[in-house]
Amino acid sequence: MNYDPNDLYGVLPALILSAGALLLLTSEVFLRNVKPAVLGPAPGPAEAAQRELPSGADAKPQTAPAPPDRRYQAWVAAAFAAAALWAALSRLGDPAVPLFSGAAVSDGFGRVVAAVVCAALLFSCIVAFSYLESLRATRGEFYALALFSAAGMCLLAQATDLIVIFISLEVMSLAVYALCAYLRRGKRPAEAAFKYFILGSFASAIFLYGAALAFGATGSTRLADVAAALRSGGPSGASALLYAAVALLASGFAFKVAAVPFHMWVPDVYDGAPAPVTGFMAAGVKAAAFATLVRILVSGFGDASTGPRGWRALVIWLALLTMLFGNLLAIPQRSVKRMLAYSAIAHAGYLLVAVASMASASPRADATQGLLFYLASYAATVIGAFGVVAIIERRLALSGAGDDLSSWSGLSDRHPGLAAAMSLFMVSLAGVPPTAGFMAKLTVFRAAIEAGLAPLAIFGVLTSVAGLYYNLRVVVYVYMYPSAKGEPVQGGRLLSAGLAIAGCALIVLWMGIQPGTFASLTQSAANAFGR
Amino acid sequence: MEVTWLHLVPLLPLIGAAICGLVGKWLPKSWVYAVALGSVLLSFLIGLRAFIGLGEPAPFFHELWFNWFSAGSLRVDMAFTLDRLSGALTLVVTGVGFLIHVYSVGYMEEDPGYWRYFSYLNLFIAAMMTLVLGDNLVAMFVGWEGVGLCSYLLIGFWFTDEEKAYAGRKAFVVNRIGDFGFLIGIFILFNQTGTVEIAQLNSAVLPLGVASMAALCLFIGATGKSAQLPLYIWLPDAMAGPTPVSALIHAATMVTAGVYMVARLSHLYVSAPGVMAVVAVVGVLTALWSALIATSQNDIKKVLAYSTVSQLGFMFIGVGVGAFFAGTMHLITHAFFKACLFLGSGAVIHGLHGEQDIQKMGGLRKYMPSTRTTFLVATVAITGILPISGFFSKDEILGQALHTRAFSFLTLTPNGSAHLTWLGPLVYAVGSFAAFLTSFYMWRCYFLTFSGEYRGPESVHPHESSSVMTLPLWILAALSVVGLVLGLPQAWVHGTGLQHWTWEHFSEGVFSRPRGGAPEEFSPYLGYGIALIVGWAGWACSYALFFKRGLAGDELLTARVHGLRRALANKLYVDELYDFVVVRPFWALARGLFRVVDATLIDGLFVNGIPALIAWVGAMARRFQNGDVQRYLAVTALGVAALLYVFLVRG
Amino acid sequence: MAFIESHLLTLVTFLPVLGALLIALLPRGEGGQHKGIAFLFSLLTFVLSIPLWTGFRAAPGRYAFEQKTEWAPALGFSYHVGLDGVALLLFLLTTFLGPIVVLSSWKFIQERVNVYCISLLLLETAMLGTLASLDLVLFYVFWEAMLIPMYLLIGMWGSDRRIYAAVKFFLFTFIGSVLMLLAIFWLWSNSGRKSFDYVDLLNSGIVDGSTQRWLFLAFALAFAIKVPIWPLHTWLPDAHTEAPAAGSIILAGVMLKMGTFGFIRYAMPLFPQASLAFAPGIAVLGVIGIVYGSLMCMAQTDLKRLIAYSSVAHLGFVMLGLSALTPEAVSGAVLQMVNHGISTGALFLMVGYLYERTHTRDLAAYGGVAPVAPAIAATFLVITLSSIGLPGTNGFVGEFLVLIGTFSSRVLAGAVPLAVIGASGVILGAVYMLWVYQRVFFGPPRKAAGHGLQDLTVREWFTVAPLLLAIVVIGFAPQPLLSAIKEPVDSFVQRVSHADRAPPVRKAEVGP
Amino acid sequence: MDFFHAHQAQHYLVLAAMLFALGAAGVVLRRNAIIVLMSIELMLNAVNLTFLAFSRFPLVPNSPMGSFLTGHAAVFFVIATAAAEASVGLAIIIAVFRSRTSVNVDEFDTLKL
Repeated sequence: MNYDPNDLYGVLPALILSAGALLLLTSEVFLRNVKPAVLGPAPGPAEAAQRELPSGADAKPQTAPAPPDRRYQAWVAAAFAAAALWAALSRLGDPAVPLFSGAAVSDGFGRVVAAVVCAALLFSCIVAFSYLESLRATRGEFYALALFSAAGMCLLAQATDLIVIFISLEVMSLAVYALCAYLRRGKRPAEAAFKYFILGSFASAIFLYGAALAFGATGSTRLADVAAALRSGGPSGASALLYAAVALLASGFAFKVAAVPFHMWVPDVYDGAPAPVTGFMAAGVKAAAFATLVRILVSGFGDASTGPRGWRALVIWLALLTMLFGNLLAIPQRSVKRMLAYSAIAHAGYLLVAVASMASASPRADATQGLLFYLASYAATVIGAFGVVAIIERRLALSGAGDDLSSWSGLSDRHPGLAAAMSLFMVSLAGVPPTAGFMAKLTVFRAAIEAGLAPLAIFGVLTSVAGLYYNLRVVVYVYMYPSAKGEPVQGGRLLSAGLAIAGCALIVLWMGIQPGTFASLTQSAANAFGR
Repeated sequence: MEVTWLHLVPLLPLIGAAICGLVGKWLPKSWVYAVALGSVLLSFLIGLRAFIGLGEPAPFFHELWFNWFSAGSLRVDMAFTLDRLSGALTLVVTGVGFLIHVYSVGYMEEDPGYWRYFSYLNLFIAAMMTLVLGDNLVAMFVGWEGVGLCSYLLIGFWFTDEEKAYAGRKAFVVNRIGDFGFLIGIFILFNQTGTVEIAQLNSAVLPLGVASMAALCLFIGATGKSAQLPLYIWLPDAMAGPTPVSALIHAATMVTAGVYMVARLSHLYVSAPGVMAVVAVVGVLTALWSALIATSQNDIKKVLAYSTVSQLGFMFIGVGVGAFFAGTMHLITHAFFKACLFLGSGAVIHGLHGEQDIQKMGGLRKYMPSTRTTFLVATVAITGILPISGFFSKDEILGQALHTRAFSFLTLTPNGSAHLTWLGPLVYAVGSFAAFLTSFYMWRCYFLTFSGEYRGPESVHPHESSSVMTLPLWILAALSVVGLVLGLPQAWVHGTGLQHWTWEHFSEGVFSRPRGGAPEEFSPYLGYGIALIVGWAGWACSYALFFKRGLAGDELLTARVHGLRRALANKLYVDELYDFVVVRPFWALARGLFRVVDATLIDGLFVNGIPALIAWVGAMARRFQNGDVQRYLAVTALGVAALLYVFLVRG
Repeated sequence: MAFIESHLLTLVTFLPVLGALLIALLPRGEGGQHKGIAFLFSLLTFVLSIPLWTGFRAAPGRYAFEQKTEWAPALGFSYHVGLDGVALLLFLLTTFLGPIVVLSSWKFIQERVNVYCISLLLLETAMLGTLASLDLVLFYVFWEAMLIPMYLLIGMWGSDRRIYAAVKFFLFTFIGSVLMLLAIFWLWSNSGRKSFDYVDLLNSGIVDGSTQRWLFLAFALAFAIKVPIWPLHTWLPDAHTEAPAAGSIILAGVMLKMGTFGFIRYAMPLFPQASLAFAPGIAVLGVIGIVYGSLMCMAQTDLKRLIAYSSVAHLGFVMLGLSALTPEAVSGAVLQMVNHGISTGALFLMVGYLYERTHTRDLAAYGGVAPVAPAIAATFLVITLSSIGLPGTNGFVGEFLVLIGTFSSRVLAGAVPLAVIGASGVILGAVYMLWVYQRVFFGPPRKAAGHGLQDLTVREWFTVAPLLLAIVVIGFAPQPLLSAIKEPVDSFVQRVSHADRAPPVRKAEVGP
Repeated sequence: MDFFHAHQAQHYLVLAAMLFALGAAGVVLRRNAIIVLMSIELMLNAVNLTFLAFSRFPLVPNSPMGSFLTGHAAVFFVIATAAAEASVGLAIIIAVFRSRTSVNVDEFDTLKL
């Protein structure tokens, strides 16, 4: 195991993000009158003030001493995210280079995913800023945690060694668990975090067991070696072990990508977590998890894709179940946040269609492109959507009824801009042109047809009709119902979030009208798994 | 061929209609009159000029105005042909039309909607001329439907009265049923010959089956337009319109379009002798049927309406038995005297301030002498008690029917036995009876209206109409007298200058001869004798009943044949029958289909049912997500187990 | 100038978007200005589209004003637009109706004017693009982009059950089109050259018979719902009834024609054998549409609903004509598309004006309108006549050509009975249209007209007059239109009606 | 030789599998959040055992260089991450406890449906 310092350039985005996180943490030290509270119960004056606040009365002037001004943290985090984004984009076209003697790789695929993650982080930071500010909930660590998790995601997208995958997975997950529990008001955030934590660690334990079995079968944790072992049959027991391994590994990440039946945590966690965090999770975690799933399945077990024990059939079944139940369960939801959670499951189903079409070699490039396009467009859409949800929700913060459909009615009168943006996101989620969502659907299902998965594709588009239904319902409330009692949110807090939402909206439109630009960016990535 | 401006004949009235309809409301009255009358007069003169130009060098004029539309192999032109038939018709339509325009100036003077009225009237002339002059079936169809539209508009002229509006609609819809047949006929002919031009069709050789189908379909159109059984029901109601309209459209011109069409397509019909038999039978039945009803009507216009239907029946007898010239001749003479009769009745109604019930009339000869005289002349003409126009034309038809050979080779049975030679005489017999009835009810109408004492309310003071209305009456009366020239038998006028004026000689070569050939020369005297007897018998009966007794005669008649009379007075309940058998079930069907198929089946079961089902399933499945972490964990574990199973055991 | 020449089509297509952007930039309150801009731009669009008519040269196998540029090479589709005669007519119909629509709702729409105008303009661009595009993805994008503004129009400014109608409309049409999308992908991946370009796909003899049928069905479903063909029509009455007048006009005037246009442009030429095989079925459905639609009209008590069902009947004629596969019938069908756009659009316009005055669509409330509002009565009469296909109005030529062409079709099985039953629609049309006309305008004044109502205003005259003019002009001189569509119609008939004798086509690699 | 190794590996593997299953069962069945947390640790340790077994008795002949170390390294990584996981988990449990004075898992059902 020889170590080459140049390899660090390969993981530059992750490095930048971690550096930013550390910087933010250390900066906490220099802030006055606050006890270093790392997630522990630290009733500083700020929180004392918070606990007095009845939920939703953030307009009331504060009596307690004001917390130190932490607004800089948002911008620092945003700056680092931007830097990481630049780092990921700058080397987009470069050829793939193995890092750390094959423990990771720096290829187009990883870079695109990293870029998506960094962009998601960037926008989420801006959304979160106004959200936390208006809830007076800005304590330290938030942005640091976000940066850490993003770093984990970037590594995850690059890792080609099961151990590395596991570690980056944990880096990502632990930070996200903490973020879920970040708001300490009401029962919901903590409960969400708890559920996420228990289920998440359960899943990663399962993944790890799979990794161990793979190691046993091949004597190595490198995906490349696994692939080699598969190709050369290996000893008698090995193949059985390998298949057990792929089952466990797959279920580990099926959990992370929220594929039915590993989806149960999603609605509760997305619902309970603060909206900006949910958006970040939906965008970033999904992207990283899918990237890893694809790496494991394709570059690790690529030769075990088809055939009786092939994972293609498995993925197809997962996709069917996920699309079906995701959409089915989203229909009766009245809380927009929860509806978006279920629709996130449904979209995982569509992404699984892309994964399934990557099984056979011929359409693999198109399928990869479809996957990346879908991830990017979904990230932009969902962050924007949760950004709007955050604005609506934060008035009646976390009381639970914050985003019931009824509180959306007549939004177009109070906030025409928000209403238009939200409708755009909903339309994009439903996959109607001229939005990113449509082009994403196009790339994915085209790949499926090319891979000869016509029935799967037909099923997919039919379920997407249901998706249209519940997404349109939001538009109905926003535009077609008379205005509700709620008075507008004050403008000052809106501004930065508005910026992020507008940015997302622009990206959604841009990817819908000029999909070629992004697609050509991902050209190099598309061939990551070619031969 | 010299320039003939034929297209101006329909175009001018069309322009007139446009002017009157669009700006007439704001124009001074006199201008509207000038435009409306002037345009018709001009087209009459143009028609006249062309008509005079007809001769040996130019048996007909043809003018291509413009190519209306053409697609694939179909080419439809706006082109006009004026030969002796259409030329004569042109003169009749524009001439009588002009007279009626003049008359209308007086008749409609109080009506605020006069500009509308004249616009419609002009439009009608335009459409009618398109029908007459059009050289292809489609152009003909344009006129055919155009006149239908005008009759719809004019019947419902006083549309605030629901009844009148309904009558107009009824007329249009019933006509549409006929037009449907007309269309199918066109399709068949086009499908067979690839053309719709009458000239080419008349030279085309058609298989019997095709010819029969086409002829039959076209004849359905004719029954609609010319109010024959079973589609005659709209014409009596059409009397809801202003009386001059009834005179022009529903007596003189439009309703004869069917006869004209059959005559125009004589070639087609002679190549389908079976259909000709149908035509003749329908004609005679209609003649009898409506004559019967006419005997018991008390509305003077209704009487005239049924008489019109019956006279149209006579015309169809004529064309049906292959004597196209006879049918068309009766068409022309009928135009004169029936117009005269209607205008006369109009004058009466006008003079009685809208009273139409002959029971409330009587003794009007004192009050309105010229109306009475002209009405008398026309009555004589239609009943044929004296040899003037109606006598000759009608008798020509009956005589031809008696001697026709058009059916002599037709059989009902597949084996050649039982030839239909008896059909002609039968038609003759029934037709003569219809003629007797005609004479009877027309005289009844005349006596009850003009002779005896005035039975109307004191408040109404009958008065003669202004000269602008009586003048056309006189002209039409004169025409119905001199019209006899058309019908003079060849034997009488042979070699004299009059010969060229007789219609039979004039229309030589316009019509095709029936397959059986024309009947051999027969002497008309027997027929004339019988006709005179029949006519006088009818006169005698109604003289005895109505001149002597007045209304009492009516009651006497009712007393004798009570049930029949009531049935006849109620038009033999045909409207009720149709309403019960056709109309109501149809609307019921529509509503039923809507409720069952559209609302319940498609929308209820599928369109709304399936989403509801899906939503329900979703709501049920949702219950499983009960918030208990360990259930989630269990499900996840089960998922892992399933995957392991798939990969290890099953695989 | 040359640039304008070569980009004219694109320019016209996207001009409304420009207007929409402008409106979006203006402050909210300025209703008048928004309407003004919307009207200005739609009018400008129409004016600019006139050169398309004057400069149109029909050439076999080529498209006028064709323009092809890169759009997303990485994804394999390009920006390819062009017009043939059929598309040209509908294109002009759309631009022609544009200003009328804006003007028609000037008074009726008072709140959220900006959204309204933006929707209208975007909708116009979407429709124009659908007609102009020659790349299947481009077509599909425009095709579905039509839905959203229409959805908003119905849902925001409609009447009581507007939301139900709007969602129904959106879902119904969406279900159809998603399957078409998959079929498009199938073509892409199996047409050999991995191309979405219509011309390429047309020229590459596509797939074997059985596959053709599946693909045809996928396309046909999308279009059939839009037409709509019985029994997929039930979204139409609701959408029409609930939509504001402008929405109904666009819906009837143009959007339904997108379905029939799809058949003549895509579904049938792309899969000639399948369409030849399915032609009798389509024809039967068309005839059912004629008769059934007319019967439905007779069962209605709601004015707009009735006219909506009459659209079903009229488009039945179009489908019958398309499936007859004779030049006469197909030209008639295309002409009928235009006619229906004009006359039914005009009908909805007039009904909209009546509704603005009386605020009721219930037939029972109407009656005796003619004496109090003669101008409305007169215009309505002319439109009614055109709708029942009276000679001299535009309606006649189309119906006549369709029927005579169908009757004399050698390709279509059972053409004669179909044509005869279809022709009965001529009677039924008269029955229900004259019935409703009498119900509304004749007789003594009833509730709606009780206190009299205002006759056509000058603005309303400006919207009605062009339509009346079009009705009469096309009625008397349809030939220019027919000559414009001659070439595409002939090649269409050639391609489809001779499909069974076509050279054996390449077998597709993979089965569905 | 290989067979012998494999044979010896068997015991460890089976034991590890049982441990893992026990841990999973604990996670699914026990009501107390703390015990659930400990069960997860148990699962991780089962994995560690597996790693060690495989690296001590390689199943594969001519296994790649350093597979021996890989196993051990993996175990160390896992132990470290397990510690981090435990700390975060405890913190979250405490947070939950503060909001509803109980660590009984099946009472946490505010979020559902």
